[in-house]
Amino acid sequence: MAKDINLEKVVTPGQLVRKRFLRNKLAIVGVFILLGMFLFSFVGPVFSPYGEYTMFYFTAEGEEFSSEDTKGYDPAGSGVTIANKQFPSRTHLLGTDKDGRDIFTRLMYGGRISLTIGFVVVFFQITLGVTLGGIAGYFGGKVDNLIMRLVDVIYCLPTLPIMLIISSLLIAYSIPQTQKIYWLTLVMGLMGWASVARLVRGQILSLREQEFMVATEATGIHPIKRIVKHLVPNVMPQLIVVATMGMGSVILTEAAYSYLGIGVPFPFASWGNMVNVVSDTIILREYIFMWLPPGLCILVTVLGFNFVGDGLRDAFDPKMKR
Amino acid sequence: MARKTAEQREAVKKMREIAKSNKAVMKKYETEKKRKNVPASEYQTTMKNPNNILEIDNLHTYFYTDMGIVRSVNGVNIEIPQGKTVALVGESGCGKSVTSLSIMKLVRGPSGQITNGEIRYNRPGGAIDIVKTPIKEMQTIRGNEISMIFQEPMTSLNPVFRIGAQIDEAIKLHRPDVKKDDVKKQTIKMLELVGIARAEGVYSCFPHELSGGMRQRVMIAMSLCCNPKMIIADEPTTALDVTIQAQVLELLRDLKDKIDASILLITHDLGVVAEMADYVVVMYAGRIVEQGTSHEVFLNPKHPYTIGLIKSKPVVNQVVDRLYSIPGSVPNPVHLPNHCYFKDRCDKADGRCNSGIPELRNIDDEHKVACHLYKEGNK
Amino acid sequence: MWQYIVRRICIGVVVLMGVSMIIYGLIRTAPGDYVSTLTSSNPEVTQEMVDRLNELYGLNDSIPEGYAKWAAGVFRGDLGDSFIEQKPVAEVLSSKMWISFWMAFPAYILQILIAIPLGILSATKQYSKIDYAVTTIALMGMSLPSFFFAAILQRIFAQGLGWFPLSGMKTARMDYEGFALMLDMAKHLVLPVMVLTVLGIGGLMRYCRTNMLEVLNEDYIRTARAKGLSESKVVYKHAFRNTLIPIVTILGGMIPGLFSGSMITEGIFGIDGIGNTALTALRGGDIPYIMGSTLFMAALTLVGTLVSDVLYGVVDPRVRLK
Amino acid sequence: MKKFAKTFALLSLTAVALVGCGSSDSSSSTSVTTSVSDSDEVTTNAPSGTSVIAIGSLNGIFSPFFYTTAYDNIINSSIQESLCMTDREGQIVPRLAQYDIEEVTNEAGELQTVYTFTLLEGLLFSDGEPITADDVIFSYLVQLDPTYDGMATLSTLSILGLDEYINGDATEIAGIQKIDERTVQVTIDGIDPAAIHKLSIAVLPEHYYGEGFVKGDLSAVKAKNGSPLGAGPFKFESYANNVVNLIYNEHYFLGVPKLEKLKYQVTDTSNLLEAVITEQVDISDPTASPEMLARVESSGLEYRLIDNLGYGYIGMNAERIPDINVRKGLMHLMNREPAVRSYYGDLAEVIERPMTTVSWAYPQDAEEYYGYSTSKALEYFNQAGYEQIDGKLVKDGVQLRIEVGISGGGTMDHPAAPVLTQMKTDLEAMGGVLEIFDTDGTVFFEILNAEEWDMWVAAWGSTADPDMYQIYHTDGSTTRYNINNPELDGLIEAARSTNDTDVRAEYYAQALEIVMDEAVEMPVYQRKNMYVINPDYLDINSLPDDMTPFYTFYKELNNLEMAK
Repeated sequence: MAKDINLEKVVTPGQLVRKRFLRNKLAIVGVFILLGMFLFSFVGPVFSPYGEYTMFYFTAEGEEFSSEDTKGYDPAGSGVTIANKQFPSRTHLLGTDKDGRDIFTRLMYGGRISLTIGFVVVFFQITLGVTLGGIAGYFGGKVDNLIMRLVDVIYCLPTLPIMLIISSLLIAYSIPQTQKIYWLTLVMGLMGWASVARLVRGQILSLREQEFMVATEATGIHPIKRIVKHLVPNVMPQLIVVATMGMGSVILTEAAYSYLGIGVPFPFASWGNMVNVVSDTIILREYIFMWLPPGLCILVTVLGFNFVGDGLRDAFDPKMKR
Repeated sequence: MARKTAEQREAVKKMREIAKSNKAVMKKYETEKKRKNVPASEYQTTMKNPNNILEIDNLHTYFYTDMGIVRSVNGVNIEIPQGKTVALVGESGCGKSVTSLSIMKLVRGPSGQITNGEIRYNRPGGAIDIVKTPIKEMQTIRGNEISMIFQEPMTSLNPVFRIGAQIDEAIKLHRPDVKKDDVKKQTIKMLELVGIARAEGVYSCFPHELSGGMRQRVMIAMSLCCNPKMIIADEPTTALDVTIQAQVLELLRDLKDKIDASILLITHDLGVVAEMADYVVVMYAGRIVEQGTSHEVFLNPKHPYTIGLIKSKPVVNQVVDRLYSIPGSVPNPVHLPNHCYFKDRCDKADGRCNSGIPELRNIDDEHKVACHLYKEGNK
Repeated sequence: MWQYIVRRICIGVVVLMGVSMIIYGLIRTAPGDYVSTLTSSNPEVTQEMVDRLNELYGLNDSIPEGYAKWAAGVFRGDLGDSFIEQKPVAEVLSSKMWISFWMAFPAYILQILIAIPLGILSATKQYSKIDYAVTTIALMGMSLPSFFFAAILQRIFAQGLGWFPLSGMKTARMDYEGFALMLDMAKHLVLPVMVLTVLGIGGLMRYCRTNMLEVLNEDYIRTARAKGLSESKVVYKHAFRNTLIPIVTILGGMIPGLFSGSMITEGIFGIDGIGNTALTALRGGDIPYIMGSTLFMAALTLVGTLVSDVLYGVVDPRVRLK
Repeated sequence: MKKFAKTFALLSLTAVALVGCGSSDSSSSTSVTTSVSDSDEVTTNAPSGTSVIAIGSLNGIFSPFFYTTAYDNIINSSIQESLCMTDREGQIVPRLAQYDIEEVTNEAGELQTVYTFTLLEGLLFSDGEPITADDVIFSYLVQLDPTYDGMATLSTLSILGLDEYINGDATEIAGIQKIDERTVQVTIDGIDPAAIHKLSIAVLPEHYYGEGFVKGDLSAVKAKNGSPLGAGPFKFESYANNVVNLIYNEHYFLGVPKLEKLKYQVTDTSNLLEAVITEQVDISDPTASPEMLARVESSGLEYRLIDNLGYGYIGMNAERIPDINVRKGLMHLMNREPAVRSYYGDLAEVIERPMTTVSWAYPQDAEEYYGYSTSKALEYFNQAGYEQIDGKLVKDGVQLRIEVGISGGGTMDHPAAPVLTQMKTDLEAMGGVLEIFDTDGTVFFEILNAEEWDMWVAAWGSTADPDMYQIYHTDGSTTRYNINNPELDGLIEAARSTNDTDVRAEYYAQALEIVMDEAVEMPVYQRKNMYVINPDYLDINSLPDDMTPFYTFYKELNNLEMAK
């Protein structure tokens, strides 16, 4: 009976959450999807023989060479063509795109950017939301009023128009294209913190009303400590769920931005700007390998985030006993 | 620190095992429940004593949780004679409520399952075993022949329906004899019966507009509206303040006489027991430790736990320094020891107490105790 | 109640001022104003003409000045004239918003009809195969970029099967009138409505499922069962009525949004609604229209939250608004 | 039918003449006559059928005065008729009016040009009212109004008395005179070969548009923007649900159109081809690519290819990249051939001089000026003082950094994409930086106008006249290259002051050499436009033969006919 340890004493709440989480099969599928995508996007490029925007040419004799390694051929030689829209082959696992770049490689780099954007945007949103929501809820009164009006304003700003305008501002100020992504994420973060702030503020307000808070103040313990102590377990689960699902939706948003031409800029890849070739009816019809893989990547990854988010919510909620 | 992680690793492993076995068990029971067209012969049975309205025989209700199997009800035998009140007493978490829910077959699946035993119900058309009765059949019994009053009046009424509608619903469902147009009249009659003064007004109220006591009265009216043969009252007064408590109990007793029903009264309040019950059953950690007529059990408590319970009840006009409380707490329901569950808290424990779990023994015609200190027939 | 609404409207006006200031400021700082769009591709245009046009369109005003003029107009009930369409903005908005509405409304109804039953189904069968299947399919709908899904629908149903028109609002060749015209326009709306529906189902279904699960754990559900009600009555009457409270609330809040159009979907299907026009305006620097339409969209968001809050008070007997 | 055939024959004869001996038109006075025969022959077939043409997004401003987009103007041209029009070669030929150009010297000894327009007899607007000289003058006055804010550039002409009219109190313009009911005379200072193009405006009915029109108030004219009326082959019915509905004009001066109804369906660019295949429209103009041609053929559709009036180029701002050697180095990094070949196939060709090959002034024998060569590029960079230090191309401690703007809509669907990709790769390999800013047209052009691109990728849409004053001349309004080369200025001015095509062609050839040598503009491609036609609906023979960019089926809408 040595094995008969008292589980209730040993098992942490975290483990319980995990237990409940693991019971949800979709959530597990989601975890594997995300793990796979992360490996693919962040580790994959290390093993890739091509660069993100390496372009391929054919000589008149059909020999292939690339923009980075001309193998002694002249890219301007007679009969040289760009090796674009090639069907999948051993050298190009998913073929090449309309500008003669390797789709498989770009898929990995694109995933890197799409996933990174997801994380960074959500990080901004949560940080801003928690800070401002916390301040509003804690201080109340005028500060609260001010911040909540700001939240209302942000909430009412139509996102796409703002992004279109800001994107042209970035161009006007000659923000280098490599940095554009960060600005993009910053703005997306700025546009998205309102709901997080509302959540945090609401929690703090309801905490303040609870009796134990009155008791705390009576005993002279600094209320901020108490708030933090009670806030974390109350809000954390919701924040984690919001964050997880948020990452999925950011990927979709980036895709929409790419479609409107304000996403990740040329020549860099993102799943969004790779998939928007579907608007070319010829490509849609004849070159399935050009749009289906990025489309699937988006679908599967966003689905993964949603599965995990759903699973987390069910796991965190103690009422979901079953 | 290292030890702890090793322990935790062990725990994780164990939880995985538990989850695996739970899954298999739960699946088995759930498929059993889902069976359709169960022939009546399967759940028909005969009563041991035809004067009993209900006989609970060796009932086991387990909860398959992540931490292991919680043996909430672990071999309980209770007989409820026709027209009598039986009180089920014990600390919280000892399995009283689960026993009552088992009678209604309302234990929340798939984790909660009745794993063994019989609950024989003396139905006018022939006795049945509730454990084997399909849910479909149970639906004609619930609220009709056996009804239940829950302990949380604040949350047990549906907030979006008016009071009247919620009672009407039960009447319409179980009493085809009441004409459609008379349902409302009947409901108002029931509301008046439970002592609600402006029954017409309450009829069209929403639950949140009523006080706790009123809501509990509504709950009682709802459970009585179909003239049940048996009422299960699960701590009907716990959530109420003292003056209301007395009223509600009074009401319950009057009503019982009026419609000649049996009551299974679940409570941890011994005062209530003394006032209401004909028989008392004392539960501890899922098992019965003492049972008998309320007279016997109160005047002549045998089990140290019962003695402790009685001692811990404040008595009017008696000066004590400090109210007695039983030391320690109920053992972990997952890891029940293989000796008397009460041993660790018992001030009379000795060497005999380690020798297995004590059986429930007759020490009198009307009095049973499960304790190593007592022998059969021995006072 | 009325007091509450009036107070909310007052706050709303303040919020709208904030929104319009931000947008006006951004628009005027961003490159791509109307006059330069108009003149840049025409080498014959002289600087004098450009100056004259700038003066005419109020682009020589400073930003605060320009905003003040605009705001003064709004308070007089005049949103100005659209540069591009050369018509009063209010007139353009009021005609296009119905187009957007008739595209969004069927989708809204379909979403309700599909998502709510699915949500209930998967809640009552939590963690079953049905639950997994329903959740996955519903979430897949919201895990695809809208333009991607739209392109695939066009490929299958318009190009491939030829069941529905590719885009547009009516069959130009035919001079349908009355009922035939309505039928023809309805046929053109099938694909866009499909896109909007599928995109929206996931969220609503999930919302419905979570709420249903929560309600199913309530005490009064046990009471209902103890009454002897059949399982379907318990679920569809007692549980569902309670689930409806939050659902009706958000559904009500969505109604104003039906007028705000969707930029991407409208563009793809050649539907001349609010979103599409707003996109054109943004691209063309049509300041009055951008201001008008963003103000309109922001106001719709505000009205949406107000409607949902008021509805909450109406639907849930426990809530009284103050 | 016969009526038209006669006119058409005459027109094409003229055109042939122009092609055959290009200089025959070079006399200072041109007079071409066309007459509408008064033949009593009635067209045998009543107008029938409805055809649908795809069109881009419309703003709904259907007025030749105030339209802002080319698409709106297509609608205008279906409803309105002009005094003159361009023929297949881009030369002005009579339409509603015969014209006569005369160079005169006034009392003060200044050179002036007098344009006389004489309306054909019996012309009617689509509402049956006659077209008179008053309508022509009214149409001029609207465009010359002090408050006029449309796109027409008529006011840039130095018409006599114009300044007094726009900036003073004059109630009429001295240089615009009504000679009789059908004749209008316009006098301008000096010689301007492009003036005739600007003067051949659409004639709008004063009785409809002019109601309430006074100098300085165009609101009454603008009020009619949504409900145009003119003398074109079709009458405006309505614009709703993204469809423009037109109906035949029984008074059309070239005979009653064959189609009863003509519709324009607004269609998204990406759907242009599929719209024809799915029979939503009968004609559309998708961006031509070899794959698209294949699909057109396999779908049993007809197509027509027409040279695009304009060309694609990569430009550089000599003020932002002041060192000509850097510019030349960059020129040598542009590998155009494979990019154009892979994007357009046979539907475009690489051009060697910055001018559309459609123009008569394009030097057909021009050869490649800057070939792709990384070594030559590096040589030029070195000459400019750039050295490779630590893998960076540096001069005075500053790395070579070029910002290139391109209006690929942010999605970089652009033939120059591979050129820029290769250039970026090469520059990075040398240690320089190429920042590519891909944005939509509005933003792109605004920044271009502010001259804030170092380098940019764009296309020039050309006018019929090859005049390059505004583009390359130091004082040009749209000179973004900042060449400031007096020799070039001289050549451009010289070419402007003569109407002799041969002489002008020679001047332009020399000018283009200078432009190339300045390394400010790399010509990239001359492409073809494609019209896809569904022959099941539209009689393919009813489209004009050998369409050119100057002369498409839009000029013969009245001839369009449904397939039998």
